[in-house]
Amino acid sequence: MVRITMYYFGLIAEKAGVATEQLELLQGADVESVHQALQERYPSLQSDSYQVSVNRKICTNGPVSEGDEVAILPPFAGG
Amino acid sequence: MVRITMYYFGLIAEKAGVATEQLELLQGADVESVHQALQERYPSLQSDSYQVSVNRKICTNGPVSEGDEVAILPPFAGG
Amino acid sequence: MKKKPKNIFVEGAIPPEKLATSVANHQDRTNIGAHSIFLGQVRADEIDGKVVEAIEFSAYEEMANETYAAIREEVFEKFDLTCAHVYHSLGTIPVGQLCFYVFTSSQRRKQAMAATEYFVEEIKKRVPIFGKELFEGEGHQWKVNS
Amino acid sequence: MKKKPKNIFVEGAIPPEKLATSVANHQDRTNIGAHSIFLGQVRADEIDGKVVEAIEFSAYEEMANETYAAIREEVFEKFDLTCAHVYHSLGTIPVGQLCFYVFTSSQRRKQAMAATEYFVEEIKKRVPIFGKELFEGEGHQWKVNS
Repeated sequence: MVRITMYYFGLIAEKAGVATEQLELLQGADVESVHQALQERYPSLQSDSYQVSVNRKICTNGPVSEGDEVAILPPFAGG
Repeated sequence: MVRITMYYFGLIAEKAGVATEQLELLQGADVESVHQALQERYPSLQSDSYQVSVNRKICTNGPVSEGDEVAILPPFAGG
Repeated sequence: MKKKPKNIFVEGAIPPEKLATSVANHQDRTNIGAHSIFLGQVRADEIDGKVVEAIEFSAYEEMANETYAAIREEVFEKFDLTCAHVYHSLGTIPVGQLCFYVFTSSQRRKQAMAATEYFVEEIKKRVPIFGKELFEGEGHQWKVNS
Repeated sequence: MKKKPKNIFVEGAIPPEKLATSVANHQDRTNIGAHSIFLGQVRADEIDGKVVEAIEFSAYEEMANETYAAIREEVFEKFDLTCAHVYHSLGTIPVGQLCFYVFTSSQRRKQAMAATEYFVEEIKKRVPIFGKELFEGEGHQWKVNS
């Protein structure tokens, strides 16, 4: 198993009802597995647009490893 | 005769030694006559670049009439 | 060892006096010829008949500061700047108050103006800051940068 | 009847506190989302081994204000601004002090930034302001905008 720490922000945190949680993914997990786990856990996120960051870098694909800091980021609104 | 009021600024005023003066030009005077009168009166201006304004508008040619406010403007340095 | 990135976040609105202080602090740098400043102010937008009365800003602070550090490096590579200061508010900022402050200084005006614009655009695009628009009365909507 | 144009000139340097006041004065305008500010600061340029210690500004004031009024009209035609304020110093301004201040406000950031840039460039190009660079010790040179 691959244990990662998830962080949710803005609309995503509001819908998830938590700001952070631990998730366990199967060995060989990647960004796509994060998407799948997320949609399964929070079906209401299906219609929302968000980006995924792994260890504070936006990632559209690639592996996710034990201990990674994974964040689900709704559209940015700074400025 | 056409009597105009001349205004000098910056380097031009410094070289002319006055800020303003009355000039009398011949009937039919134009911006070119202003240049000529100026160069004759202040030969040291020959090497300087300047613009001429007539009644507060930059003019490269055109007539100059009785009572006009004519200014000799060295390069701008605002900002 | 990686050095800790600057923290661009401040709690609450940016007071107008901050501008006077920033400028005054740069008057002994006599190689500066130009300052360029951008300020974001919370707007009372009307959305479907409801009026925004404040924005509640939050951020993924660690990633935001790291991303800002990268943008800052790009700016100093691209533009000939003397210095640059950037602040963004967190928490609830009422309409009319300042939430974003970019201040750049340079020998030359074009460099400062272009650098400020680059900061503003890249920060809005790349830095994970989130805004909850709070409506008068009740209700809210999540802000999305255009 | 033509209305008298605004006077952009102030005697002496522009104090940094002016910025705080300008911004504070616009916080009740809740349709504003962005302010863009440009400041010109007198630089201690070195020219042929001599160092500038101040610039003495003078202007053809009537023409300058009329030309500024025309530029201002162009700006309000070209950009969607809420308001704009411009000041330029006259008299002797020591290095490190502010001599030029452009402040624009808009709903949208790009409009404010573009308007400030237009003001700065057009004022430098078209407004008859003259600057005598005074060197430390003695001597001077007439400044020419680049």
